[in-house]
Amino acid sequence: MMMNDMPQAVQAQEPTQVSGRRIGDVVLDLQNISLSFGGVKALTNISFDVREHEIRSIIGPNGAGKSSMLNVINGVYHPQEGRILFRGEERRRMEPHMAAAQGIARTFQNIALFKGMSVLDNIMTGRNLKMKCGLLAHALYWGRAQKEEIAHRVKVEEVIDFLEIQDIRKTPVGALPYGLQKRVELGRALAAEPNLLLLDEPMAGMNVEEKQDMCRFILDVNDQFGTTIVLIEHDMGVVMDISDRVVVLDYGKKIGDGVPDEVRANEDVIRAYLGTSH
Amino acid sequence: MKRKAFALVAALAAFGAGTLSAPVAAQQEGDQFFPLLVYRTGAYAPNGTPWANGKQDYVKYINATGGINGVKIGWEECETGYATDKGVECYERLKSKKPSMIDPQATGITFALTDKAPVDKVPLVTLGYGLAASQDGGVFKWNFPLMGSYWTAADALIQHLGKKEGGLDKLKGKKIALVYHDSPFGKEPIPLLQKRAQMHGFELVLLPVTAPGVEQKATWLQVRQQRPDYTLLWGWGVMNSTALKEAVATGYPREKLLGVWWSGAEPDVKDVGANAKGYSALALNPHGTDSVLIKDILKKVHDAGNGAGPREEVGSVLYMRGLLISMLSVEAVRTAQAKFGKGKVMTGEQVRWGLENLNVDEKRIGELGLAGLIRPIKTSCNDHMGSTSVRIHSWDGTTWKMQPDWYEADKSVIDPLVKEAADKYATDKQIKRRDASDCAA
Amino acid sequence: MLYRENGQFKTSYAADQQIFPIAQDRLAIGLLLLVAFVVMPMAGSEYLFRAVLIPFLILALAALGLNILVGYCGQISLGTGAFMAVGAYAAYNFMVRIDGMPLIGAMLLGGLTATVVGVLFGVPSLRIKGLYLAVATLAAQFFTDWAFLRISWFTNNSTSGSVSVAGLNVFGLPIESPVAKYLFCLTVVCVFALAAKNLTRTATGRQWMAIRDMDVAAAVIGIRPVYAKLTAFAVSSFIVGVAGVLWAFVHLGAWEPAAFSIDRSFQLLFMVIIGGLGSIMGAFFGAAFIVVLPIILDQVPHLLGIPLSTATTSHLVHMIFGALIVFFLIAEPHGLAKLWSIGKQKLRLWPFPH
Amino acid sequence: MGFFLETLFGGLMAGMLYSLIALGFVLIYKASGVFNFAQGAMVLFAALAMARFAEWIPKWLGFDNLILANLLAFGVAMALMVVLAWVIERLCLSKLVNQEGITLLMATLGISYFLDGLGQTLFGNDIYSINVGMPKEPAMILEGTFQGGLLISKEDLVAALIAAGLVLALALFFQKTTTGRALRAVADDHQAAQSIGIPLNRIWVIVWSVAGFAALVAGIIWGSKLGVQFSLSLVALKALPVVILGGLTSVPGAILGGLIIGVGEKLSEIYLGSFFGGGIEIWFAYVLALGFLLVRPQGLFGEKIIDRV
Repeated sequence: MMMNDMPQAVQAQEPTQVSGRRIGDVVLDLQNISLSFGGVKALTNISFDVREHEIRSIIGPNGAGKSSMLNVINGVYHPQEGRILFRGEERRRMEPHMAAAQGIARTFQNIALFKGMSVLDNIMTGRNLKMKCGLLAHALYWGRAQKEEIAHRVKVEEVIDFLEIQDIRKTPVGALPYGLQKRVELGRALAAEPNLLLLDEPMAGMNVEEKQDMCRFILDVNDQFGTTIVLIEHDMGVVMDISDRVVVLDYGKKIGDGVPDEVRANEDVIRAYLGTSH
Repeated sequence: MKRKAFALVAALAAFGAGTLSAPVAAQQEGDQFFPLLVYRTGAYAPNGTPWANGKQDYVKYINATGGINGVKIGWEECETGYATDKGVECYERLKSKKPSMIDPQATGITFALTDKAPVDKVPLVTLGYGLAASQDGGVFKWNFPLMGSYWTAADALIQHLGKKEGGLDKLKGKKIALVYHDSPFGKEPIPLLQKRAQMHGFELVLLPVTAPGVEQKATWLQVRQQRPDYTLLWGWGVMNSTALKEAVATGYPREKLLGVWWSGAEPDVKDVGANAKGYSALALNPHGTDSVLIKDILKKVHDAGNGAGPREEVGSVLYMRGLLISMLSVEAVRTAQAKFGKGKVMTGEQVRWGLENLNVDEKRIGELGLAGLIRPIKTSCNDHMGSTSVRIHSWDGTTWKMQPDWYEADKSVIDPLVKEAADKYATDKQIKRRDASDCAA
Repeated sequence: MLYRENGQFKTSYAADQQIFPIAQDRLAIGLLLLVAFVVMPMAGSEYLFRAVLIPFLILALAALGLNILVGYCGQISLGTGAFMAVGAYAAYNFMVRIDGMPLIGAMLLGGLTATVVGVLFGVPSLRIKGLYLAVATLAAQFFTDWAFLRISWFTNNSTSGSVSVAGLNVFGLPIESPVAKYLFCLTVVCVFALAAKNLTRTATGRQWMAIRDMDVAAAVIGIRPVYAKLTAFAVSSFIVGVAGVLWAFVHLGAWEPAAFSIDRSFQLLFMVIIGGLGSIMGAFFGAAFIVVLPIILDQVPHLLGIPLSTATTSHLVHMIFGALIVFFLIAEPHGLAKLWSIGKQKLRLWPFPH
Repeated sequence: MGFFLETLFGGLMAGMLYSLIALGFVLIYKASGVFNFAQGAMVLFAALAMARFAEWIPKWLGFDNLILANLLAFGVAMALMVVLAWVIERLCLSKLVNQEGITLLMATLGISYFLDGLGQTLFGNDIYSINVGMPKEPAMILEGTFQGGLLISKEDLVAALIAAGLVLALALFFQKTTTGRALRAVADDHQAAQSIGIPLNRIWVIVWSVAGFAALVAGIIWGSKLGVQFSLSLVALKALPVVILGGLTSVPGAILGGLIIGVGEKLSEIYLGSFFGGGIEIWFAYVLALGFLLVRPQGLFGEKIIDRV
């Protein structure tokens, strides 16, 4: 992730050239967010927005507060200061499942799949919010409950086809290689049909081919479903390739924000990256 | 490792199939079968073991002296650990061998078996324990709480206190505490004590102790706070010795502490020793090795190397109680044989008749080798207890010293309570009271 | 060679979502049910029913309930005995206080009461995790032990605190003989096992498992931890409560709180873990292991003609039992059900190991 | 007032003993992440060994000296506990490394069954006594201040003092010695501890031996009070609310938790018990601990659990 190898990557492809896609209004507006754990500041006075249909990346060195930022967006952490506006409405303190109910899905830096379940079941959990049958119907598994299960299974199979993981659908996720687990996790998030998708380092630890596959899936999701994506990624080439706009964090502070070219030219960003690279 | 596990599971399964389909048959054809439910393990083992040994030794003694009119006794022990479900399992296991009767050796198991026994036609002998109401043979056809129940015990204790004070009326205004095992066993005496409290105007303080009873600090602090004139101890197993130790630690005079017959044996005081001096308890049965019977058992069973337990234990309080249970069961078989045919194996139903028509008079007691040590026992259709006679013995620091006075439960107090409880049971269970013709049969 | 799924193609999602997608499995379970419902009642001895099969079935049911909580939802409970007791005593009270209350009605109401109490004691699980929760559930155990001893209303003012029931019947059919009792328990167990299986293979079960495997991630995809945990407590306590009713009414007939002591709670937890966490079948394996093994071990010296005293046998049984538990935990921490599925997997490939 | 003080005092005495048993739990949990349900069985086993060897050794060697007999029996019993720790590590724990907490918990339950059986097979199942010369009669103090005086059980006092001394010694051992620090290192991170050259196996044997030592002392004190027999293994149940109240990983938590539970249950039994019909102390301790956990899920001094995603 040296800054000096980025220009080549950029020359290879223009970043905002994804076809048939219209960047819309601001859907998520974060204003002056500050978060601390027992006196240790994780985020300080951060503001940025996310527009509909765009791919918005958050970058920064380790410990910059990127994951904390995602955790704030979907309600895992509650910032001590600042306002969050989602679709123009100010959001009260909310729990993660409420964020999910509003159409926010995410993947995790360290894979957070349900290890004891199969690929199919993991992705089925993504449909949870859309399933309406109650406990008793499930216990009987007759009529409506069975129809519902099958209807959602159809949807999940679409996701499975999309991600090309048909042959592993009955495999317990714990037995899968890392790259596939990441893909299944993306599948689980996609199954929820989110309108805002938060991806926390979806390509970490992958080889080149796997990265290319993952890039393709992300772009396809954004393209085909119009899903807004907030992405944390270390691979600068990828970030600069696929992002519409980039936010740069360092030590919990925002040091840069803008389209990839702008960010690349930002003095603070260069300094921060040089300071931490080898 | 996995393969080993597989092999083990397979072996166990195969073995299991074998054992479950072919229950154990230890006794010989033509024996009168005595199932012996015992507990030699668990929290109550120290008390259960001598009891179990007594039961077993008497059976062996009878076999050594030619059986019951020539009929040998087959027996098999089954360990219950004082747990009800284990007890039920034992009962079911031994039931197929046509038991003569069964002594569950635990109040909880007795409750569980009370419903099953009439169906399977197995009499329950619960000497000195069990359901107090089951004295009423009109309702409890198959239960035999021989020689006493918790109500007769409580009654005898109150009579004893009255005697100490110089008359039952002197109990007025006194405070009597009951420190009891918090279980059906410990709660049974409460209705009788409440009735007596009402009659004589003493105050009854109830202090439950959570089973098994190793934690009694708070209980005895309360005793110290309330300063009762007398404290009745209704414990079993480790609860007894703990209670005595706490009484010592809180300085409660042991002379004012009186136990039921399940709280007055050697294991209860052994570990407290001289500190328990002055403590008294009911003595349902005699103890010691002086009787003709015990000398004979030592000779014919223990000297022959057949003793169930150590020789020193023979003659101890709980050993003797177990012995009496087997003895009365044997007497019931003998009684039944007199009616249904000498030298034959009696069925459960016939033994039940024998238990209901027991008549162990002074002469018979002499023949049994216990002359002067127990009172006559005579049961009938209505009275399945046969005797309520009981004495008191006191711990002098090294041994239990028997006191001379005999107490009998006051029929006018006990009988209405028994009748009421038995009737309630009959209503709950939709049982009809037996009529005269059923009694005669 | 016989155990193959080659050639069995699923043409619909419904077919793929069956409980037993493999034909041989369906045949096997059909045979098992046939044996259980038809052959056993004709061939079994009274001892087998009363001392082995009935307790096995009832405890398997309780273990099934516990497995939903521990195995599927990951919430450890050491208070299972308490919920059995609540079911039993509640059903008893419905029986004696409401005239003409049918057994099935009392059983379900007993289960519902256990549900309410279970949910109440499940509330701490929203804040406490793991071993802390396990020990906290002991509060339920000791509290109910005490309440059923001390509050005489629960025992219909029985002087001794022991209660009993008689004259059980279902739709006019008496449940008195061992065979009738066995068939009744078997039916109840089959119904609940099916319902539990259904729950665990649908959205509800997935929510439980998601909470178990990673609760934060589960919340992020929209699973409400409160709902998932409390439904697990509710369903689990309901089944456990019903098992309590059966244990008290059908197996014991008369009981006191000691029938549902802490030992029972441990025993059930053993069953679930030895049998296999998160497996319906595991509950049955576990119950078989824990109920039947001591009975067998007890009789071994007798069978072999070794003159061991009752006490020694009992101590040896304790030792062997404890050692076997450790052995199985080492050999297969995921329980007998896992061992079973490994075995099946091997059988599928047999005789070609690759 | 006098009675209140007596109750308070009684509670503190009992609490000190709970602390001692709780300490056994905490030590093992800290160093090996195992919630050791076998602690109660170890108390019974140790006490049985102590009681029986004190009886047998003078017989075998033909002398008659109570103190010597007790000392020798203590040595033999302790050696037995070390062997036990070694066997448990060898045959059980070393094979269960990296298993989940619940599996380890179950394994210790298995161990406890085994020990119950083994102890009673080897040593018998009657009531045995341990006589280490504890005073039995109570003492009255401050008779001038309170009417009837304050009753202090000398036996409890001695027991509590021994327990306090031991608790203190173990706390110091944990905080000050190299081995103690190594034990804590293991608790914090198994791999890190191994990488700086602490052999995990030996640590486990040591920590189980220390827990065995705590069990032996607890067994002697309780055994001398109650007599040695099966029920001793149940006293461990009394220590569970203490452990959750104090926090699974905290030595001071075990001490303070023990005192709080001891005092709490005695006071509740005496001052609240009568409203409920008595016998409430057993659940009161648990409910107290549970209520406390709802406010502070990690216990008094436990380490706070933060979810990381």
